[in-house]
Amino acid sequence: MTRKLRLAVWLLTRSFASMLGIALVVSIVTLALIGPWIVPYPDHVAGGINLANKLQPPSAAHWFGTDEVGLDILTRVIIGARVSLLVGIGITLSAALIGVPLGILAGLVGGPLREAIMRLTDLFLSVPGLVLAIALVAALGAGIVNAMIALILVWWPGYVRLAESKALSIRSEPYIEAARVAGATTTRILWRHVLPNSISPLIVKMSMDIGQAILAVASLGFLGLGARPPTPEWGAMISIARGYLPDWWWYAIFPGAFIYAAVLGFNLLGDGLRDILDPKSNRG
Amino acid sequence: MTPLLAIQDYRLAFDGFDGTAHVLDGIALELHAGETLGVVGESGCGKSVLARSLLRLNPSPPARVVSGHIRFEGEDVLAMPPARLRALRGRRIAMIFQDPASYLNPLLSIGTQMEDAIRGQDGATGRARPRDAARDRAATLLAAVGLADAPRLLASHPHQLSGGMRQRVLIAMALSGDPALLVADEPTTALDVTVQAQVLALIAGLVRERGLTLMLISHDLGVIAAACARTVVMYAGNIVEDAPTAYLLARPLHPYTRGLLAAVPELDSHGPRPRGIPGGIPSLRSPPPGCRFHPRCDRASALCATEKPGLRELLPGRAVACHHAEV
Amino acid sequence: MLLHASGLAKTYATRATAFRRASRVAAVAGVDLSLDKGGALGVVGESGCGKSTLARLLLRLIPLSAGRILFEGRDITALPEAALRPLRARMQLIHQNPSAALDPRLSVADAVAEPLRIHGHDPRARVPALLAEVGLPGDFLHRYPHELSGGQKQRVCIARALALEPRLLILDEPTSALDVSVQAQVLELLEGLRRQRGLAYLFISHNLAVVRQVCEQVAVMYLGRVVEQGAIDAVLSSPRHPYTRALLASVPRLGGGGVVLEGDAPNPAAPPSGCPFHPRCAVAREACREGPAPVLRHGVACHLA
Amino acid sequence: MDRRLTAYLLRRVALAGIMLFGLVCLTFVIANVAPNDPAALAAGPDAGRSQIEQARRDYGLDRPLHEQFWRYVSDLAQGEFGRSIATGRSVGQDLARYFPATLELCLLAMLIGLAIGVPLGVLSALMKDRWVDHLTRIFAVSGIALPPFWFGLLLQLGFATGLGWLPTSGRLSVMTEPPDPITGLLLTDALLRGQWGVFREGLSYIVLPAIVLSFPCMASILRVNRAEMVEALRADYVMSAQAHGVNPWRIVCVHALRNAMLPTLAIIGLRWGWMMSSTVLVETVFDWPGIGLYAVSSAIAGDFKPVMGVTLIVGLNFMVANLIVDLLYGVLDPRLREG
Repeated sequence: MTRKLRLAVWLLTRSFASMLGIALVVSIVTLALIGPWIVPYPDHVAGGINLANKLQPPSAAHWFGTDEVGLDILTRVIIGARVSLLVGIGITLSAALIGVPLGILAGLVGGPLREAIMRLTDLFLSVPGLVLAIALVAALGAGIVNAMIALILVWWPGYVRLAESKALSIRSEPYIEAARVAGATTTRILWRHVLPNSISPLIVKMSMDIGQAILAVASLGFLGLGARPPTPEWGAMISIARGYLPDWWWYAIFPGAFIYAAVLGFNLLGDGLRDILDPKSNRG
Repeated sequence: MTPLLAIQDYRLAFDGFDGTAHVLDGIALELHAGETLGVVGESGCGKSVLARSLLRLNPSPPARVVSGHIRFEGEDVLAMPPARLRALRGRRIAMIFQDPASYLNPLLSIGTQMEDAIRGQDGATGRARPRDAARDRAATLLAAVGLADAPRLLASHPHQLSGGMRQRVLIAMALSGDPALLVADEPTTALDVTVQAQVLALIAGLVRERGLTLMLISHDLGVIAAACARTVVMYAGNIVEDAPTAYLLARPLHPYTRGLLAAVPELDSHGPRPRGIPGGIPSLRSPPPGCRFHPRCDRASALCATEKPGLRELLPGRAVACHHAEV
Repeated sequence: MLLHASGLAKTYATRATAFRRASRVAAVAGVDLSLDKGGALGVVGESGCGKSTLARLLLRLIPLSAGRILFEGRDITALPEAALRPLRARMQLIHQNPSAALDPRLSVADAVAEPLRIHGHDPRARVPALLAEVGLPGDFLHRYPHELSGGQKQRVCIARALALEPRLLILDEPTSALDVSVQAQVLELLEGLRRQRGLAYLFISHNLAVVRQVCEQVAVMYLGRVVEQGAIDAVLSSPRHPYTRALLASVPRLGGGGVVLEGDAPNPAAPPSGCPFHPRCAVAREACREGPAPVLRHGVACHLA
Repeated sequence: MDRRLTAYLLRRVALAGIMLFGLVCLTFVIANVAPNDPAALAAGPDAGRSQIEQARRDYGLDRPLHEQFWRYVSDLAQGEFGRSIATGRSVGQDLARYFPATLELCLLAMLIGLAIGVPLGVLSALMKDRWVDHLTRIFAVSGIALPPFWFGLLLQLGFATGLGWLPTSGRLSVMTEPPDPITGLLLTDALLRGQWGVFREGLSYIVLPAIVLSFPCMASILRVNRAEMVEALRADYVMSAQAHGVNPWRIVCVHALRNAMLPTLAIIGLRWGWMMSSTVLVETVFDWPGIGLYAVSSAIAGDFKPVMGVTLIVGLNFMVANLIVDLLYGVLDPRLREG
């Protein structure tokens, strides 16, 4: 196993893009973890008004400037990492927890059950993500929790598709036949062979999806359908900052840059992981 | 007489994560015009890599030439500029491959692929002929490999043909540049035994009619025996024996050749039962010192573990790389 | 009698797509065979002749289209999967490609122990003994498939198949992915195991010479049917079906020379009328082109034999 | 076209019909799980209890659910999506008005995505593991990671307000008379009517939103195309083409690229749907009068019928796109054409 580990490190370090991805993800996660203890103005997190200090350009006191009610943008952007990361991971994990068991079930059992699961999946996939999310939020009402629920509902079918196709391809592997010949039950085949061998593409997809979920939540926030001020959410901040363009540009620039960095990080990481976990890339 | 092909001290390595694999370890080989040479060895012995080296087809990286020359008609293939290389490929050395299904482009018609080959070879040295002229030439070539109904065939796609027909198409493409040397890399391995016999007969016939020089790579001594007058045996990146096929089969000089022959199961029931060679092929990343075969060899001595035996000519035309070989 | 199958058939239906119409392919079209306790039957044929499908039908790994299978005197044709499971211990399969037949995530020890665990045996004592039996040293226990050579992987597969003390081993081209020098080792091993354990083999191969090493009986298949069957030495020395003759003549020998059989194997989705071999047969007559395909009678399925 | 193809097409259309019905059911379910009272919304913010009840009767909201459902379905079957509370017009009319603008934007964005994504993917594959490849990789991932709304704002800051080269938002200046519709696509109409000035002006308005919209699409195409080209370039058939002396350019541009384009095609179908859904962001930033902006403004107002209408239209669009991709697959891949 150590050879595998060394190979992983070798493949990762060989790629500048993967290293950048790791660096970005580590920074964002660190900020999210220790954010409340390092922000310069902890009392600006919850909101409050300090109109005397509003819309200050970046300075030594306020590195990223201040917003329309005088709150420190750096503070709110750092705390925003916490919000986005939690929401992004929450959406991805929930979607995977719903989608993967259904997908593996469909791929392994087949028959009418598979048809039912896959047609339902197709139905959800027939409307592109953000539009369906907006429809759901429009029905449920705006807000960050409803946005999360909407995005989980949008995201799970992707995991069904992936898990099903993986289960199907693994099912035709000779080693599954060998397990059947050894007398293994379907449950055992599922747990001992199919699931462990489908983990790699799932990890890659989840890494990428955390980034995409962060982006989707920010998008809903920007449209006014997600998090609402004073929650320090990146998308919602840009939504308000848009009204202060072009003169107070810093207000929109910094939250956006953080979204970009976070999504970029998780996508590059996923890309790098795919290279490692894909047996084809080991060929040289 | 200068040989058609002369390989001198050719060493090729593949760089990878686990270190460098010394895939070809000092190959020396001469091939004269009109010869039919078989290259036999087990998987990983470097025979396909050697075949591809003649046209510089090994992707680099990871492949890296460590030393040596491959001279074809006096010109060093390894030092050729791209334009010369293009003029070499297909026109002077042509190649056919193992699995005809994967070596034909699934999305392009047979006609397009053959025309591309014909026009590509023209273009390497001058102006490409027009498409319809190339198509006529393709039809002629198909007839030469025993495929009738050329118009329908040229319009069809690889998946519509049987394995044997695909290999014939690839052979026709290989003939398109009137090459001097035909390199066939396991041309029948992916085929059924009855079709294999057809294809071998076709290759042998073409070699005879057109006076081609043949280099046939195979893991199957039977295939080589059917088509080649001379055979070299490769093991772990080295040529261990080089002899006329009949002599090699009747009286192998290298212990590995002997082991290989003893391992082949025979159809005729009076022969001895096949015996395996103990052990397995060594790692090319950390090959055993000295003779690479010595850990599996029943005649190995202390010398074999320290000093690599060179290929020496024991009898005229019969060379062997073994410290203990004697006539 | 250990295994008896009659009238085995498997027809695959392919679905219609945008550009392709639905078709039915008879992969196996009415095969009878039987195998005695401790016997060895070779099944020989070229790719697409249905020999691998036959193996999977006999093991009930794929549903039958028709036919009956008796194993140790018991009709297993319609047994449900749960009732088959304990029987699987007594009939095992060796795959063609050992690299694909081992789960890449299981160590050698786990792979060999899996059947034992499934059937409720304690694997600890048995696994090292099994590895020793197939000629692998004990330090292989903790290796993973990607660290083994092809021959070593096939030995692991054999150890795994032997773990449950089977009576029947169905070997699907067990050596065709291996080099000759390794193939000979594995064949030696298989012969030894058969003697010591009194195993019965159903040995599938495209290589007649390999089958000759292992089996006493042989069945030659062409397009889903057995065209000739009999004692191996008799079939090799005096083949009666024209296809068997052509097959024997096509094998390249160290002596060199051979007869060439014209044409390719026909498409199983559109088999020729009459005798399936007639388009390639040198001696075919009018009777061979029409009427039903000849049935196996006295060991050969040919109108002219 | 032969019979099999017709039969297949009919089957696909029937399947799409079933999917569409499923989608109608889905939108109905979504609309009815909503916690807020549609009657209250319809009656307006200042309505009293009796007015709300009146609205409930008017809209049939007091009927049992299954009756409401059948009414919903039969209305939809007649192209009747309901009435938008905000615009006061029927949703069907609104969609007919806004959809061409969105379609125009998406088509142009797809063109940009293809024109940049495919060549860059090929280049990247040829230069695998060299610095060009690393750069395009980061560029590609950026395309997926850049928040479209933020990227749009940046471009507005730079090109519109900063440099003043391009207009900030809208589809055409209020002073300009749009060409009489032929296709509904403004640029095409302007060209067809020979109104060069209008065409140039329309182009200056569409270029920024189209670039923003094309970015994720271009990035996906680039990534898939690169991966598939790498795969194709090391395929056996490329080695044999080299050995047979085929022109190296032809090997890359025909032999390898043709194979790489198959999976790229699949991603194009997928991305078309994504693009339609990203218009909600891009159109909001650029005030582009399309269905995305319409959906967002309706959603914010709690006006549900237009959102459902847009959902159905986008879903339908996606189905058609996938059907076209499937057919193109058959054209490109001879293996699918016959057995």
